Amino acid sequence: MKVININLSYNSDFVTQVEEESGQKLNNCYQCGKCTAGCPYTEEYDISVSQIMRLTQAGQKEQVLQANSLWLCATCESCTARCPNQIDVARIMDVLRHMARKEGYVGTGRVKTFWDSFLSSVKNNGRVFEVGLLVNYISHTGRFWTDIGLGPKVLPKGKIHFKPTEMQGKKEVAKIFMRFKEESAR
Amino acid sequence: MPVLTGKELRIVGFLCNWCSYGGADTAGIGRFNQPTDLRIIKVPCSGRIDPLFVVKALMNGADGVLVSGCHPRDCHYAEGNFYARRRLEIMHNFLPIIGYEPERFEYTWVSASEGQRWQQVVTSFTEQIHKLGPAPKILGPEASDTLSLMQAAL
Amino acid sequence: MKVGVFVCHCGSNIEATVDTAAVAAAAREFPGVVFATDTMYTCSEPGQDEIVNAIKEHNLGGIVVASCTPRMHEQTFRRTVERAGLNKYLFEMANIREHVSWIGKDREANTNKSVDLVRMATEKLLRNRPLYSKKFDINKRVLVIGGGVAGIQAALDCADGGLEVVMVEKTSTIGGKMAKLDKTFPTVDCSSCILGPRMVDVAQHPNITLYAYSEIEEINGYVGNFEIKVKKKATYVNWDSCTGCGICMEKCPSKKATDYFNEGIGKTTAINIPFPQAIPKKAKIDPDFCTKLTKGKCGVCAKVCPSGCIDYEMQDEFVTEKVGAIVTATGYDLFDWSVYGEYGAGRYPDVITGLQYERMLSASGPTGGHIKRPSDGKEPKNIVFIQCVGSRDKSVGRPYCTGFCCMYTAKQAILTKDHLPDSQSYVFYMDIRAVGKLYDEFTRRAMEEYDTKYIRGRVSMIYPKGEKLLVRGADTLMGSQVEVDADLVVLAVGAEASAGASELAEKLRISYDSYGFYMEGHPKLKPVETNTAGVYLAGACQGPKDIPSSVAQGSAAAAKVLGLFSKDQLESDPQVSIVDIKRCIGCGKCIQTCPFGAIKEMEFRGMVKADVIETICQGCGICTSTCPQGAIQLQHSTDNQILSEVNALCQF
Amino acid sequence: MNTSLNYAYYPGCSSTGTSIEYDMSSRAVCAALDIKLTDVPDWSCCGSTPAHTVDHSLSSALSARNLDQVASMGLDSCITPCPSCLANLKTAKHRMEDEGFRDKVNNLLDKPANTKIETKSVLQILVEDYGIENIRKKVVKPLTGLVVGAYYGCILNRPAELMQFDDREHPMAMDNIMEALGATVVPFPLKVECCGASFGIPRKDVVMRLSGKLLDTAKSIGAMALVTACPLCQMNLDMRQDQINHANGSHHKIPIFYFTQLLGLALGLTEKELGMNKLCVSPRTLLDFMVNEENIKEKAA
Repeated sequence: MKVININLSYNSDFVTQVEEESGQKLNNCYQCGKCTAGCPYTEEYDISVSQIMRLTQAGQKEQVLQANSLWLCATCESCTARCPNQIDVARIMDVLRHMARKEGYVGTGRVKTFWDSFLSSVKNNGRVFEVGLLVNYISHTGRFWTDIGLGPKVLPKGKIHFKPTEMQGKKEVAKIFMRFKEESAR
Repeated sequence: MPVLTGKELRIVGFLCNWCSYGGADTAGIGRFNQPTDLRIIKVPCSGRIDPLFVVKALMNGADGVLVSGCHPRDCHYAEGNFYARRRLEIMHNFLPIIGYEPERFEYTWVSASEGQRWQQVVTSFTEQIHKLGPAPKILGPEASDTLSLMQAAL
Repeated sequence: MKVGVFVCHCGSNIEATVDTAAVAAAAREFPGVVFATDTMYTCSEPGQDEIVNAIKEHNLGGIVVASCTPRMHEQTFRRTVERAGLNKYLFEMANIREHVSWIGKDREANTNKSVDLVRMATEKLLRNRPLYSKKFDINKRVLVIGGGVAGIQAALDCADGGLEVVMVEKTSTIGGKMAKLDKTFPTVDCSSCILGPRMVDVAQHPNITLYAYSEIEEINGYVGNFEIKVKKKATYVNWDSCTGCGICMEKCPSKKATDYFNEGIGKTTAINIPFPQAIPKKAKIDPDFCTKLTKGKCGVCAKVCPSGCIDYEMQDEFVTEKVGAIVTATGYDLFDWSVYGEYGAGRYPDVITGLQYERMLSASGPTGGHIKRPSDGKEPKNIVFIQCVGSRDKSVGRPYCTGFCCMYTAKQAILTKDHLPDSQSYVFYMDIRAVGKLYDEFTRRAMEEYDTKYIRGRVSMIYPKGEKLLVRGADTLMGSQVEVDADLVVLAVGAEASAGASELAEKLRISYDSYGFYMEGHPKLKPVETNTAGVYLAGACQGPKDIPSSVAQGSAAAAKVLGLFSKDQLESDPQVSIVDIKRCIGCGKCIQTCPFGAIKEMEFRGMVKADVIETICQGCGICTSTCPQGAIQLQHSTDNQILSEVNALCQF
Repeated sequence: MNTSLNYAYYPGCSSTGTSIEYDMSSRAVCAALDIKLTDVPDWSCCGSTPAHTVDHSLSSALSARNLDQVASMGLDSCITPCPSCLANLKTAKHRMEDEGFRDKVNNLLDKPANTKIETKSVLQILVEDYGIENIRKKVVKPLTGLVVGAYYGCILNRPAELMQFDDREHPMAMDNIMEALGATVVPFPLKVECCGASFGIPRKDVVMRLSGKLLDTAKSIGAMALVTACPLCQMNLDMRQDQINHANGSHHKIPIFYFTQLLGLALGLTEKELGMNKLCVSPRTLLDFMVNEENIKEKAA
């Protein structure tokens, strides 16, 4: 097991950045574990949310940003709702995810790819075009669509359209993404 | 020694011995940092505070006056803070007439246990006074007129 | 007046951020000051001697000490100047520690501020006059409010010390929370076995008058002479003749009354004696459930009562008691845990509080000492204890640690194994607070000998799963989420100030903190005193406490009262108002405003004048700021003295 | 209701596809209760979960555009059936009260957006503005014999400070509506547990586990059906119920209704209007059962 030198490995910039972007005070966490206790995704996590809080508190940047957990959090707010110290844990997870993205940690690739596909669908159509989203996702992950079985179930119900719904404002929406890209490029 | 020029303004505090004075002690024991402008005068009860003390303080060069007593219904002498409040309210309304911004005076409640609250009160009131800057000085005959006016009013 | 000034370093407490030598130097320039110096520890013996010598050497008429808050050492230094032959009111203090050196690090500003404070003190001192106390008689009876273990201890110690004691208890029996406990930690000895005899002593002690089912209506007066109005709530039973035979209870047809003593586990009868060992063992009727009182029908108890003491017409009654001191021992209440939706907020019958569990464990309890699930009466196998429910939790406004839950949970886990050898107990905890003689050893026993499974983490959710309750928590040491299938969940619910604590404090004129717990005189040196002379604290009303500490405080409070009463007369505080006859126009405004009725009219050469009754005046000075003539002045806080302080500060 | 209710309506993307029956039934129910809905003109995606996982300003920008569209209608509030849209629209409004953040977001938009728009869920306005007692009065076909559990999902009431609706741990809005419609409501212990949300595609296993647990619980308390108020929850529990059974070796056949569908049914609307035929787990037998029960009851009376 890795031995961590507490003072040398403490990344204070990281801690400050998380606190600023989340508006939360990390020292308010006393590690009671109630967030982990209530998190429906703990079973999927490689690092439990309370340990993510602890590692962040301790400024262990790499270990935190590498965590798959960041990509498996569904922002269900159980942690935030029940924290005895009123810390918005879900928001901290969000912020960590943003950082991971910027620093190029992909974590659980599939989830990120799905989210990207979702957003590109929004970018192209102004709204989510479910079939388009799926096609895009499958082509990016290159994996056989495990939901193929749903086809016969859903198709006849007229729930799935093969053309996106039209909207005029879709250029506006596309521009939002463009500007965001430029912004974050700076 | 005059107030550290530029750094401090003159702020006088009248504090009830039973609650707020203790609150200020509690803040000290807790090492809750505060601005240094305030000078505290201890009184046995906020009910002991004659509104003229406040007026005279301002006229003699105070830039702000802070009065702090016990929470309503928590007076060591049963009803002192109630009398204080009534009198000081009247005085407060008169301040503009004699040329002082009403914001130069504040009446608040702090109990002996509320060190942190005291820190907040002092800090925000000091900021408030620094925003206003030094108070206008009333000198000479004008001063005594003003005073007698207030005496009559209160 | 020749004034001497002493500026204290207080070690480095002041010196670190205040240039005390410079302050002393500046003081030497003040009018009246003939001697000024800085000293290491002014309150120490050498420090005090320095003052005494200076007074003699420079024949000083008054002393200013710039050091800590007067709440700390004003008395000390007043005694010092007295030793040197000065009147003790020819002394002033400047608080340059709590109000200066401890609240900022700017040495220049602090030094400058200290100089100002010393100037203020000096200017006031120059206007001080010698004051002399009057002696007044005291009433050597003591009122104890609350009949829990702390109150009982205080009452018995006072009574054994020869004092007359009046005890007022809100409920219909004394014993408090301790009477509800089955066993006590860390000795696991039977609670009622140790408390029971003490309760009986209270009942039988010739010096103790007990008002049970009574409350404090009004408190007037001051140390040595309080006047208490006690409200005896209507019991609908004549207690003088009630023998506590309990026949009324057997026969009462309305059996759905809330059983407060048993914490709502089970029900009781509308007319009831809370428990067999109750003191006094008298019946009372719960008017909300008695059909005679609600619907005018029934009257069974009146028929069966052998001593005919049922009185449906009974009204609340008021009695007045005169005492010289008051011990407040009003204890605590349990936090209302229903705010925890994730724990079911009371929707699940098999999630109960620790105190309810105690009643279940108790042989005299509603289940006869058998542990049963409230839902189906079955014996539980897996029992989960959850700690810190309403403790150390900002989100419910209870950030403080209750302090005794860790211990009673360990005790309950041990007792559970004794009652149900096949059972398994689990304890969800954050930290184990076991600071006390044999406490940690006790919690270790719960784990080592009784195989209680301690799990380090909070619980996030409890929900029913078939017949069981699924408890989902975390084990932060394993770093994982854990689940327990529980048959019964016991919440270690924290303590909060007892209901009505703040209202009582206002009657007593003592202060309380933001949670409603009473403020002691000094956190270290006056743990059972309050800032109101003659009013003392015992037990959990000052903050959550376990039994040993409550008992210790009960005795401590009693010792304080006995000390106070060791003299036949008390010295009045001479800081009282006096009237300048020449100036007084007899308008009577002061008489109207005085909260204590300490001012009366008197006749002086055919004119009406105000006159202060010195032993009644409490020195608030409301009269002084009311008087249009400035004729009535509160000594030691006169207009001149206060204005001199103002002028010392504000001079352009 | 004397005062007629009038709202801007934001359908949300899934209304055009997988949750079309939620949209249909919401519109039908509101019409039946004389609640006037006007679609937000040319609405776009709110950004949903993916956007705020990328960046808060991007997420808020996507929502802000829609809030601005509402403002352009001259209204100061709007409603949506979808909790995810609700959360995003509310969050955007809230966060944009901060000047710095607002500028950041406006920089991403064509023109600065007016975001002073209150968003509520269809459920909330039915309970708070229309009122359950008024709903009760409108019931013509009570849901006799139906034993139902109400499942709210994770974000309809959380975080409480933001959503300002119902209880965060133990919401009752749908329970109360169902009770008013004549159904027997069994308390559902996992009201606010997450169903797996948007992981259906990238991490199906997660949904299998979490939604599986919900279905098992529903069965254990004897619920014949569940009502939901969230497209994702409904999709995971309904569309994927077979997959779940397959993955967990269970044999559930629990119809998963949108609460608006059952509400519409009780108000006497047709199954077609309510898109009953669009549910994957067929409610047929259950619907017939209810009709039958009602007849028996009437005969008895």
